[in-house]
Amino acid sequence: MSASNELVLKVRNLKKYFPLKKGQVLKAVDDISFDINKGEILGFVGESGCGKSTMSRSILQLIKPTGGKILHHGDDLTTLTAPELRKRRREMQMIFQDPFGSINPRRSVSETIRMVLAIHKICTNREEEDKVITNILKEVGLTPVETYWDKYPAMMSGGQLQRVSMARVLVLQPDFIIADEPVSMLDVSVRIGVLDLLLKMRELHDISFIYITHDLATARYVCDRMAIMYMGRIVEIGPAEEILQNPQHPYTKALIAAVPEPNPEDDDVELPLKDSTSGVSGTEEGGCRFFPRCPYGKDICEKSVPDFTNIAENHKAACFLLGDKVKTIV
Amino acid sequence: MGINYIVKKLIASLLTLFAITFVNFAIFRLAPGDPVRMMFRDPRISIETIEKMRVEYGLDKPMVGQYFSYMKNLCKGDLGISFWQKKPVEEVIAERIPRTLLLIGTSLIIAVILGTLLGAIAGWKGGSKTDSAIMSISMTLYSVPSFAFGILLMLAFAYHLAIFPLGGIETPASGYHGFRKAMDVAHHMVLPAFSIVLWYIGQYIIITRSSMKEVLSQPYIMTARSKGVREKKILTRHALRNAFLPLITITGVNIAFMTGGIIEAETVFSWPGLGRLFYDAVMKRDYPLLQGCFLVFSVAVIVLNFVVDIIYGKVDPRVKIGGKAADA
Amino acid sequence: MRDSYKLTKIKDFFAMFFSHRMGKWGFIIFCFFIFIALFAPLLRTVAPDASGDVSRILQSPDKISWLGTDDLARDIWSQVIYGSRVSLTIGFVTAFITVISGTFVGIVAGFKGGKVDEILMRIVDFFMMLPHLPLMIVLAAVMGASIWNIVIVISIVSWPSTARLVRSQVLSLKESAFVEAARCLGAGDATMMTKEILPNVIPVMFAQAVLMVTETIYSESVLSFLGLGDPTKISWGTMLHFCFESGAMSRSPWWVFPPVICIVALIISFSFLGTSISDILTPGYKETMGY
Amino acid sequence: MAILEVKDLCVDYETKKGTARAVNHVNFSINKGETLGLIGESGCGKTTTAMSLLGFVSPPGRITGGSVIFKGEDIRNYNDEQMRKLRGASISIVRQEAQNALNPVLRVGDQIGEVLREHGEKNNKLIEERIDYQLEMVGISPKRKKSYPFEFSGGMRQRVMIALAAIAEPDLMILDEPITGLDVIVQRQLINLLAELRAKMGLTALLISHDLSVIAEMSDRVAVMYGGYIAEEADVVSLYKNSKHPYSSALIESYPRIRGEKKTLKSIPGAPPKLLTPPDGCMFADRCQKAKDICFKQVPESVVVDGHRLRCHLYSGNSKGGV
Repeated sequence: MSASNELVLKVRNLKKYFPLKKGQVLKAVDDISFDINKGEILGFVGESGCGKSTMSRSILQLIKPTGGKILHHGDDLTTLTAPELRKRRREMQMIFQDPFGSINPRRSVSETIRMVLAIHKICTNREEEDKVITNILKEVGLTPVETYWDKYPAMMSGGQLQRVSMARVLVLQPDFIIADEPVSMLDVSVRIGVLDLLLKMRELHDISFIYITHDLATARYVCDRMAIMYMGRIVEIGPAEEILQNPQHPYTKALIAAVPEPNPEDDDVELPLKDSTSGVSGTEEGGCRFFPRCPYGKDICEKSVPDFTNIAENHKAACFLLGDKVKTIV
Repeated sequence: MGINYIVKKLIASLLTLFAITFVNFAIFRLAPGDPVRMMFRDPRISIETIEKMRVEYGLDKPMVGQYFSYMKNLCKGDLGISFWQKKPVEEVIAERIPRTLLLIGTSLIIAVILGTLLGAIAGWKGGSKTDSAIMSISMTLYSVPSFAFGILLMLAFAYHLAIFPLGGIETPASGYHGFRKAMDVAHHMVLPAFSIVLWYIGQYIIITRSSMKEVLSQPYIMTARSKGVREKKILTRHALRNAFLPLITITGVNIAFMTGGIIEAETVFSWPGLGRLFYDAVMKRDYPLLQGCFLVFSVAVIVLNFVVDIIYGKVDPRVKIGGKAADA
Repeated sequence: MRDSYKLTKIKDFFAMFFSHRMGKWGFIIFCFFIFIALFAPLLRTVAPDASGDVSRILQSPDKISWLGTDDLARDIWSQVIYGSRVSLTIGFVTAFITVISGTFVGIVAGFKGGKVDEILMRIVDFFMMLPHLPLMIVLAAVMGASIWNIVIVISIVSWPSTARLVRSQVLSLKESAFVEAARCLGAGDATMMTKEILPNVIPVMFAQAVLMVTETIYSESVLSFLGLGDPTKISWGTMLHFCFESGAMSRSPWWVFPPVICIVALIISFSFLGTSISDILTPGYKETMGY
Repeated sequence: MAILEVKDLCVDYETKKGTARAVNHVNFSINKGETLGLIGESGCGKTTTAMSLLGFVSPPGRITGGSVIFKGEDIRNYNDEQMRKLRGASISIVRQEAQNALNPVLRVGDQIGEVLREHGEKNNKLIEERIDYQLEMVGISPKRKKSYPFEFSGGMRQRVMIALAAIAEPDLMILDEPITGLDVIVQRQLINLLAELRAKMGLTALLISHDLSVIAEMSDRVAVMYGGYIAEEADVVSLYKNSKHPYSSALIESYPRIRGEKKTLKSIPGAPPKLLTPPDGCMFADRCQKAKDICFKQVPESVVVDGHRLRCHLYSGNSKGGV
């Protein structure tokens, strides 16, 4: 697609641990590394609690990561001072899941965007602000602009509000946006509209996106590459179509099998999983986190953490039972 | 319920207790004006006498030293000498405690039982005529200070109808013993108890009602209805139990607030308990006694709060088992 | 468009308020007392603290003294009229102080979290554990009786409940996505607290302020009744105190009833106002009432 | 034989700003052993429809017309006690997993058994056996009946809700978004579980969802709801392959899939209508690509075309008799 080779974000060994009772730690994000090129959309797919939201908040420094580096155009965000970070925020933005909650209910559409302009002192006078707001509302498809100018969130639909979120972020001209489940709370009929807007923004402004979702189908629709997350780790990463057509990790396979299809003639699906009810890992340390549910698990899976194995160009998965290794272990 | 839970609550209570002793010390010493001067407002008292008093009460020493000797005495159970009664404060107070307990215990039991019942009915019949009637009455009751109830009750039932005595705890010099004495005390207690009940019941109804309404809006009530559970059973089995839980906590929080009602009622009816003692101490500017009373009230509140926490832990399975919901 | 939206919301609020029976009655009684307090100099017959003719001590109501006189032959009617000024002033001033300070602490504690929150909340918990009336009595006794000391005393005891309430609101607001969004958009702490969080706790502050007025009027009357009121200002509580102490209570109901009725009526009016406002602010009320 | 027949059901919400018709002359029936899928977006009236079947329409909402005929009797005429006896025993419901759908202070087993107790079963031993059996059926070990709801995960709680709804072997089970909000794999497990129950118990169900794929996997017939009325109703295969109503077609074309070739998807412009100020004509007209003049003026009548019952002016010419 339109992804170039200019690196926008480089994440290395990102970790976020939360202390639990009795000295235990919850490794919400555990050793995650990836790159994003300019204009690229990378999807992170996983179930609730897999750490995808914690990861995105760590990247944007909304919470402080426990370890690792986040390089944005070569500068490590974890070492920036608070004022530096606030300036840098212009370039890295986020779109939230809940359209009704993420916009202050006490501000109208134009006030919402004006507030952002004020924070970063983007315009010098009100006329200029009005012009910027008008343009951005047109760009995100909230036309005629006069209709929406003075509307309050309570008077708008989820799809429209998500466009306002988009507009408020785009006035800052960021080069990279994290979209955290941007359509999961929207009605089916307006989802594609918002996703199309996302794609259009990428085309127009060469913005890179991290698209966080639990939904493989919408991820397929917008992503160039996708990463499958399981309990704080990436288990498989690669080009979106490649992952869907040729999944390698047992968890990816289970996830794909689980997705219901809008096709009444489909056969019933058996899940390739060992334990049907438990989603909680028994192996805390050392082993593959998917081991307790994996139908193909071997001794080694319980003892050590699998490294990534390259499957094809840009496609790799973290499992002992893949590629060359399969022969040596099995 | 884990031992951890109890220990944690106990430590918190002890810390509060310690802080209260400090406040109790500080209020009387850091306040504007000279404590001894304030105790003896009579201008005829000579400077020398005041100086003597100051030495006697250890007020000439530096603050830190005063605090340590105060704490030392406190640990020994020594609360100082009451100016007014010329007796050790702890003795004066000890004599009053059972009478206050009798009065407050009786009124509290009546108020809680009646209040819960009426509040539950109001909440259950939310929006109906019964509800608004109970609510209007309880709002009114809640708004009337306990002393105002006391005065009105006294005017009506003691002065004009003369059914009940004007005040005190027993008929003076009656020489009653045993059952007759008990009946006499009960007779004296009716009006003060009633004024506390009236005052407290309003609050309790309001709290119970809102707790009830909150519970009734929960999805599990809908689940029970869709199971075809009888309305009566939804009330008793599903709603009341859950409505009681916050009620227990709120009762705990309210204990600090409740001390007010006792002082007011005991003052109006001259019930010789802690509340009346507190009032007399204020009137007589008897600071050691005032300090002692305040400490006792504070300790009582802490102890009761601790008890309430323990009860809560026993009743709520979420605390009892101490588990965390399994992850999805 | 924008103004009409805000206007509709305000209109809805008032429509709900006046169709709420308690709200309506609370408002009527409240207006009545405000009227009396404002026009006290015009409504009185004599100066409230002017001792009258010795022959008119404990005079029952007649043509000269509409509500009779007290043991110093002072006119009860005039005292009652002026008493409303004391109650309302103390009520409003204290409510203002406690709500502002409580909100400040609540927002800082809730927003900053961590150590700051821990320390502030410990203090709040401690204050809430102290027995309220005894603390007020002790403070008033030590500080001496004056109207401003009463305001201070009641404020010391009352601010923590507002702080706690506001903090819990702030905690849930802090979790809300629009606050996180504001941080993401580059807003600093000050902006977030004043522009994002504060406007959303104003309704709670408003409801709490009404509640605080109720509690203050209540507390003032109790303190004054116990003889800790400002001796230079006649309030309903001090009237009852003198009545009780003089031993003339049984003989002069005209001295007892007016202040009792006024205290109760004023407190009820605020309780009603408070209940109706918090009812209206309860999520879902608007929908069930069909607005 | 139709277990349930809903005829011309109307539910109105009366607000100070006017009346909103949440359910607008809705007609459908469910035969024994059949699952009818009711699909629609938020606010289309699907949940209100379900709740009115159980007599749970609370003010300011009110059923203003139509009849609900359950096993030959119009239950709209039932009194409170008759309705209570119906609920849980004859018609049960599983709703969207909410944190508090189960009473937090009662043991899970007791909450399941309560259904039988409240409908007259006195034999404790029998009840316990039934609870064990039912728990096993939904894939939970009977040993866990002594647990409290907070000790279960979201998926497990939903299994308990299913056990609870099925224990009295009701004639009709309403599944209102039964798997929404749960994880993909848990969703799949529940879909499989419900399919199993259907096979074992011969379940008759009304399945409500906003998710095309869930409806596709689990129902026999589908009714598409939009703006309070049923836009199209047909056999599931026919509807997905051959939808006739422009709204159904647009919905299906906007749905992303993970299998097969990647296609460009079309979004539906605009937003659903406001029920307080409904348009004069067809509810979908201002979002419809094929709308004609008449669509903006007149509410379309129900017509039957090739086994599809629809409300659309595009087909009013070749109607084969309205319903």
